Amino acid sequence: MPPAAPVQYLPATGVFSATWLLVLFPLIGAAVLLLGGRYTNKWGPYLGVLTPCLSFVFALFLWMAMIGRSGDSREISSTLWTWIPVNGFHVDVGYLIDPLSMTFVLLITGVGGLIHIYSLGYMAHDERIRLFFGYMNLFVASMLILVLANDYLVLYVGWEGVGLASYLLISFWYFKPEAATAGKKAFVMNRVGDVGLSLAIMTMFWAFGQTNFAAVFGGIGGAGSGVALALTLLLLLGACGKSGQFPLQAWLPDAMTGPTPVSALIHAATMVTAGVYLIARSATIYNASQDGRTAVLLVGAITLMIGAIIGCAYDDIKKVLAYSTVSQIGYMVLATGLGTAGYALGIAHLLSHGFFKSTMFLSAGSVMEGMEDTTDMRRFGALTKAMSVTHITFLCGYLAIIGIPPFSGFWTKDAIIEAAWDKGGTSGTLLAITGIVGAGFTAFYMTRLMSMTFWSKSRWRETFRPHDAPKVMLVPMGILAAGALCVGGILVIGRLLQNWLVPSVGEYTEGVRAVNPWLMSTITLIVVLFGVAGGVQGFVRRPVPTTAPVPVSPLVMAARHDLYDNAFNEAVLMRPGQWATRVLVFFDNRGVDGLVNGLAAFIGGTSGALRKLQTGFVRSYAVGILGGAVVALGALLLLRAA
Amino acid sequence: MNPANYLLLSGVLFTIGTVGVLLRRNAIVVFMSVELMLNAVNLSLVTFSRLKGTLDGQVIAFFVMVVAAAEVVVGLAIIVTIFRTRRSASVDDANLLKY
Amino acid sequence: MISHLASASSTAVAAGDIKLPSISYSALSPILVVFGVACLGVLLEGFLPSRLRPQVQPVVAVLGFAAALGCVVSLAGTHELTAANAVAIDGPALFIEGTLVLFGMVSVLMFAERKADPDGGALVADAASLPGQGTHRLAARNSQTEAYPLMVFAVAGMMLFAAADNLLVMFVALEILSLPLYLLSGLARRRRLLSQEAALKYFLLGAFSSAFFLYGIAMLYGYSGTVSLQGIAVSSGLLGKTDFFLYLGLGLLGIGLLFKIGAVPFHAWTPDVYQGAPTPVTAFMSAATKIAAFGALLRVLYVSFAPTQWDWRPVVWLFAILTMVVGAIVAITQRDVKRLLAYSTIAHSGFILVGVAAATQNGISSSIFYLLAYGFTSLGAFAVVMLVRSGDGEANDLGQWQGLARRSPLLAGTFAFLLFALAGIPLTSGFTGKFVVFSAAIGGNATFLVVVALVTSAIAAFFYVKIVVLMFFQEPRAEGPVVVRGSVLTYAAVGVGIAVTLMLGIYPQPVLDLAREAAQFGFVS
Amino acid sequence: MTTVLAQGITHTTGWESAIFYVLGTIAVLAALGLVLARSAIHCALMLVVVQFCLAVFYFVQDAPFLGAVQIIVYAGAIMVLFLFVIMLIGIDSSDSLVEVLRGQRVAAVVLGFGFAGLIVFPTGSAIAGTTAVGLDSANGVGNVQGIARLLFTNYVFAFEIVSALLIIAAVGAMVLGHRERAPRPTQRELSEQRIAGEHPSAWTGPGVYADHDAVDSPALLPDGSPTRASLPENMSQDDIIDVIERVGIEK
Repeated sequence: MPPAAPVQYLPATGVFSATWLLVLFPLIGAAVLLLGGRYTNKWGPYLGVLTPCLSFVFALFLWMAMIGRSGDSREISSTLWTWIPVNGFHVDVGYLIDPLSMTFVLLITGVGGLIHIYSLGYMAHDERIRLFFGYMNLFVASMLILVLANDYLVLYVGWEGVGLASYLLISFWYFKPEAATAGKKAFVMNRVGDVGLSLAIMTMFWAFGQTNFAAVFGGIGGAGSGVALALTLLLLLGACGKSGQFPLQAWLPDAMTGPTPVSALIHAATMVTAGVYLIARSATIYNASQDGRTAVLLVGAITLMIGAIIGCAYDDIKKVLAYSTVSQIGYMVLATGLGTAGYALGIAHLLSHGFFKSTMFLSAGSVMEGMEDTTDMRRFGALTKAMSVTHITFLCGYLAIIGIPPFSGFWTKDAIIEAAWDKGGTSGTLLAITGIVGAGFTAFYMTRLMSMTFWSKSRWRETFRPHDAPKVMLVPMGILAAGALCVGGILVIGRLLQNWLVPSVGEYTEGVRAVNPWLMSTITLIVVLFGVAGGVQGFVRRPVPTTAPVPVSPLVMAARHDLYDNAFNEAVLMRPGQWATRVLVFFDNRGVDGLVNGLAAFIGGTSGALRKLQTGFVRSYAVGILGGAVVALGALLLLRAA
Repeated sequence: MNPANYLLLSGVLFTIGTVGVLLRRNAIVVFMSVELMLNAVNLSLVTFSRLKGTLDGQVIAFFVMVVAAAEVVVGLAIIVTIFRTRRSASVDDANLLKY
Repeated sequence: MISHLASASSTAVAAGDIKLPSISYSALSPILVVFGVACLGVLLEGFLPSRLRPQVQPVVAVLGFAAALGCVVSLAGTHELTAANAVAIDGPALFIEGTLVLFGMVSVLMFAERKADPDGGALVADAASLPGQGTHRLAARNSQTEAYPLMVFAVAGMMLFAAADNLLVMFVALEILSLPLYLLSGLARRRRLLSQEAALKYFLLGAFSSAFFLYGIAMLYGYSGTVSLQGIAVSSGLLGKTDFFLYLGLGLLGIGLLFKIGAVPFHAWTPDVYQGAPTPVTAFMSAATKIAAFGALLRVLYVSFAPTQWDWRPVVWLFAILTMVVGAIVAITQRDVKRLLAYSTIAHSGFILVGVAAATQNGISSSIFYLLAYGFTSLGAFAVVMLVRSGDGEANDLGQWQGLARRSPLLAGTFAFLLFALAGIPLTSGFTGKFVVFSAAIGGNATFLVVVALVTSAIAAFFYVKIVVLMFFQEPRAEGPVVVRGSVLTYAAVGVGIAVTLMLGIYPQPVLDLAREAAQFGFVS
Repeated sequence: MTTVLAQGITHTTGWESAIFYVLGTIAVLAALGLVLARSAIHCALMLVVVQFCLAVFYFVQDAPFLGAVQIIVYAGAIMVLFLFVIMLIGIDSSDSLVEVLRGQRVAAVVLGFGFAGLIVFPTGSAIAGTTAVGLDSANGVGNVQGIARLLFTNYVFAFEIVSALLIIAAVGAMVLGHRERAPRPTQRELSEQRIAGEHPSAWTGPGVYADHDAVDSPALLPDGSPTRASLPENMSQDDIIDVIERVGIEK
């Protein structure tokens, strides 16, 4: 690996010198709404919607301006003020706006703006709607800080900010006990990731004396491979925490107890993809460490399988979507692990995922609103007519995620699978197969979801009066659904996005063994169709029981009754599937949860035990002092002797 | 005899003082144990003064006595106050604050 | 060598008049002003009618602190030893003196709060009377105004403690700062038994630890023949057979200092005393005692023991790790908000010890910056605690804080912000402080310590956030707390805490520059 | 001058050695007595013994001024203050022999030996063959003059600020000791308060019905046992249970 050339960013001129306005709008919104108290109750929500939209309009201006520049002058950076000057080293608060961050800014403000509008309808009856918009604005501002930062430490500020906002929003309905628990779990797991990121920053400081992108990327070539590996692993740990990747994925499904717009914006479209952003942003570091990339590949592949398999097991519509998110982010992470061949593909899938998953979440929210906040799919069914618009938008998202040509998922997911295959060697083959099998599972659980919700027979209570949501919700859903259908194709055909991102993540490289893309796509498509068939067979043709069959998971139940009749299939396909699902669900619920809870219990227990040492007796305290004295003197005398 | 042997005696007295603080329950006796520790320190200071041939040690010991006098006034006042409300001077009885 | 010189100087007294050493009163002016104000306060106690004292005493104290601050500012850049090398007026000393004076001002505001408690003030009216006796009721609306001069004396002692260049002066200063604190701890208006118990515990353990400190002085005198910090530094360069006394002295001296800092395992008094003492006093202790004690620790370690730093650094490591871990972990299961903040200060002491362990100039500047930042946050947090009350006195049980945001969102938000600062979330002074301290430690090759510190910060963040959740995401209890309307004084204290915390989080450069300039020439030597 | 420095003391005189061993033994025994004696008075007396022994050592070690101060101030004034307080709070208060804190004694003894080991043994080896410079030259013009000279030169600042400590001590003692006297109510006022106050009936006299006039204190039957019938009917069940546990009424 030749040492990277010193990284230079252009100074900000013209409209770019006002980039900070992007952050300022939602920040003002958050400040006014959170500090203004009940005086803002009346007009507060409208202000909350206005600010991300303003940012979006401004972002469009910036985008135009950036397109107007030549390819090599699109990386613009500027310093606002010096934040921490210390020890001959200083952290500047500044921003970097380049094609990568521009892309994210458009996604965050665009999708974010639509979801804000949707929330006006969804949260209309909540008496704390002002607070909700305050938190949402806080989130948008923090997320923009995260993607616009030109320094890892400033990025960390945004990173913590989105974590805080996410936490506040998960627990928004704090009176539900599961909301409080979910918030706690999200917090604990995110802290693990945060420790990773903060250690990475400390490592950068130690190795380069600086933490801004230019210095780190410029210095990484000269630093040893050990530093690069450490950085890649620590950054990956941070990404795992934020993006719900193995082994820190368990918080994301629980986070669905928050309001649905939150699930759509934060836990599907934007925040959880921050991990992918982090890896893509640190492309220079990952390029310097083969082992680091391998770790990323491994995490991505494991996560995409885990997410897809567990997605088959849940009956809660939002949890299925959540595991689907985990799985889809696994695809993105896998793509970034492929190095220069994959960064742009990962981002492309991220964008199309942002559209189709938020479409599906918003549609799910619409379904829930019609069904008195029920999330159990076993209580749905036959909603096609009652919710015709919602059905159509959901269908768009469905077609996009399972990858039916010519919709988004087909282009972006297949591109990742092909790139994995192109990596070559056994590992490339295995990764591609993982991706294809994952696609099959995706098709199965999404078909299952659609069947149980819309296509099967009605199982809802008589009191329910399903109806489509009001227009203020339907319009954003429609716009996003349209995006979900076509954004993937637009981005990937003609390598539009790949060329656009060249300044940020480097030149796109071809893999070693090209395979006819149509062959690959056909194989994938066949597997996907198998999955769809399985879903249709299990959940449209057969009546769906209103309670989950025990003790096996629905996938196994379906498989046992319908899919595989003969013993061979049972032995070869079903048993392992059954086993895998059971084990994974078990580990997800008990294992990782258990680990987190165990850790918390361990610390709590230690705390309880240490606390007992504080007996309240002066004489016990004196024992502590004398004991400490003996230790201190003993240690000093030992060191003297040494 | 080595003139520095006083230091050994001082160390022993200091240690006995610390053990007294750990063992006694009557706040006044605990405080007297602390005074014993201060006395031991003074013995060290005077001895070092002689070993070094400078009077600084004696001056410091003098200051220790002055400071100890002030400390005794405050300490006994606190002990008397707490005795008046609790009717007990046992340090073990004062353990409402814990954990 | 030095001992011979010293002995020569003191043996050459056979003839001639005694010449007073030159004392630079201008360099000492901040300390002397504060001492003077304390004496003035005592006189006012004697001559003012009791009706006027509660109004006059705080004004006098604040004006005195302001005057002292003016002296500190005018002394900026001074770098000298004065009064026969008894006091060193240098960058760190002036920085700490200035900070202490500011802490003193904010604390006086809290001392003077008389509206929060219906009976008037957090301090008892008559410490000597027993609850239930007639006098108690009669004097209920007054408060013990002697607290002001005592507190000003404590500030003076602290200023001197951090500037003392001679172990004897340091010891006297230690007592000057400790005795008033022992007394003040016992003056809470409510829960008299707890308050008196706090005073007793603080006093007994404080006396115990200062005996160790004193024994350390004796040993260092025995090693080097002098108690001046430079003298010890010079002789510790030439280690000989009796260097045993040097190490023993360092260890024993350290015990006394670590006790004041609240480092584990010398910390046990902290939670009890912080809980029992009147809240303004607790706030004052948590901010001011800490910076004074760290100032003295830094001075002793960096001036006298610079030559032996490779021997003491591992020991500081050990205590830093113990302090961080125990402070953070035990805090998790606390149920009393003052106790919880006490454990939080213990954990913070550990973080500052990380900076001390750096043993570089950046170690000085980052530690004093952290102390300043932490002090204001802590003062603000305790000021909030003063305002949340239930029927009789402060509602300190965390259960009573449940759902506070429903009753008083602004106060809950304020407290949440301060807690985030304590947790070290970015854009607060807590983050900046941790960052500079940890980077100094990395610069001083203490990377492992920084890793431990990061992990413990992650654990510690948990209980801060737990309180935030408690306040924001839980329903208030029926018998929940009442947020009282305090006087403008307490609001001012909270406001100052918030403002400084935010300012140092977003734009810390001026103060960081100040700390760096203060530490630039290090300590006088 | 140089000869003084070169000389030094390697061995003490026989007299001094004898004094050291005899009084040293007594001092250690008295110190142990301080730790072990049950009565606080005995402890104080033991401490006085230690202080007298130390005073003698000061005299022997060329510190006559300190020796005198030790006896006058320490063994005199300070210890009298201690004794005074012991008398004030009850001379009969003696520690019980039972240790309530588990492991406290073991910990104290083990740590005590550990601490002593860390101090005494290395000191012993560090001082082997030490030469004392001696104070003959320093005390040349007299011990008191020598100390005074140091006090007013090198230590003048410490000397000045110690005054603050004395002020603090005085103020502190006053804060904790001084009580604002309320005017005592006259007998007439007391009786009016008792009879014509807001109470529906006269207050019970002391020792008649209950040992307390709180509502949850049951009255006493003629045989001295408390009766539940005297408790107000509207007390909650929990409170009644509390009272029962506290005073032991049956049923």
